[in-house]
Amino acid sequence: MKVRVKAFARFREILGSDLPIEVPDGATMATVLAALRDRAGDRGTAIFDEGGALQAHVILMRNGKRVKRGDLDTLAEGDEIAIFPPVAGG
Amino acid sequence: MKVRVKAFARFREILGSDLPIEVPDGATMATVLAALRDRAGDRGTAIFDEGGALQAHVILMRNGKRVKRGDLDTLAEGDEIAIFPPVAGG
Amino acid sequence: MISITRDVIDTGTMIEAAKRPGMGALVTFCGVVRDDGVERMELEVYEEVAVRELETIRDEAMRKYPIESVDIVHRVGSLFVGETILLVIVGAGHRKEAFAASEYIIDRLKRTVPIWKKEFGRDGEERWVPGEPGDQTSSPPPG
Amino acid sequence: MISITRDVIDTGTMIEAAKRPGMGALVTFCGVVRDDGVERMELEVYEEVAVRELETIRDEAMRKYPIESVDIVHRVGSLFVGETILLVIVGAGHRKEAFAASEYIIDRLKRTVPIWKKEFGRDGEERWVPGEPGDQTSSPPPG
Repeated sequence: MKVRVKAFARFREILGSDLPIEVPDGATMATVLAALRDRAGDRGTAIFDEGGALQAHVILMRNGKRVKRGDLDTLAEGDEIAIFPPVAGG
Repeated sequence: MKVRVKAFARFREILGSDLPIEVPDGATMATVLAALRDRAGDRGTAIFDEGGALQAHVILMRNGKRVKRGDLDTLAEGDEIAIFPPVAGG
Repeated sequence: MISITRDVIDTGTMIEAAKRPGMGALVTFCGVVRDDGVERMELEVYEEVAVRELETIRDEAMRKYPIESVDIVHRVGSLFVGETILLVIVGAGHRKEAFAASEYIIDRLKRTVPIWKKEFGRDGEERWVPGEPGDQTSSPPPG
Repeated sequence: MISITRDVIDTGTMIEAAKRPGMGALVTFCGVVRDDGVERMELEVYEEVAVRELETIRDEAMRKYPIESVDIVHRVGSLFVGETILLVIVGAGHRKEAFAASEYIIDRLKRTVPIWKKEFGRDGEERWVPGEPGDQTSSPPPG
């Protein structure tokens, strides 16, 4: 199935702004993060630490709602995942 | 000699807005207040109490500067005396 | 700019004119004629003293807070519900100071600037708005 | 009105439109591009989430303070020094509540609305403005 990943600010510069990702049925956030880690490669240090875990300040959303990084819920076809650094509006 | 008295708000309605008052040389604020008391007559209760003293909240200025009600300085030709109730701008 | 005016206050133009390159925050206060059963208001001013007092308040605010500009326009004459009576604009590098200085200026102004308001109610009643208690005019000591 | 816009913000028009008969005070905050050696800025937004979050902030402010209206317009896209990034207008019967609610709204907005800024310096440097520390987005619990 397909999910869409939106990345913003510095993370958009690394990952692209809006990417469709193909994941197997039953995939969780971890599946998506693994795909993003591969995609980012050497440029991914702003997002992932050396062990491949998310950096402390990275924020994740699923369909516009904040989710914990260890969230084990299975994703659904068409889900919108967002990944971004701390906000700086105003 | 002549001094000018400016009255504002409710006091203007009682006394008039800008009145020349003739006072003898060596006159003080007390001389002017006595003249105003006469002028106000029965309508003067917003300004003067029954004994003829200024009500607690009345403000006096001489040439744009706040003066105490018991000020004993002698006035000068052309002085501008202002008398008004508590301000309410903004 | 410090001014007493009889004309409608153009808030948008004043805000744009207040901007300077070092500012990150502008806080604007508009005091307007509120409908408390009131149809219109008449404001009266001791103009020379009011202008001087507004300048004193601006100078004090600029000494007291790290801000870049203060503009104050106070309208007098006849005003209807919804019209702007008072406009205060404070420009600063950062917002905290701009907010603090705005509140300081308005609190001070209400106690010391010789301006008075008479309300004309829809019921035909006329009423002088009582002044806020306090020092009343910054000049010399209280009487 | 709550909105995210790519156009110049017309502050004066917005303030006049915010007025209601029961208001005696309108407090307006303009956040502008400050010249810290910066020539321009690019602002980026997660729009659907930002609009929903601004609406949440407005609703919270209206519950928390006795105020009559909240308008928030946040600009995104490319902005030069002196241009308004953020406009917040709070209308209330009295000034204290309007000031308190304005500060609450801005503090909250800076922590939780998904908008980011990149500065372009006159020296050719590009720099993402770091976010303010804090909860980050009001939705569910931190990760």
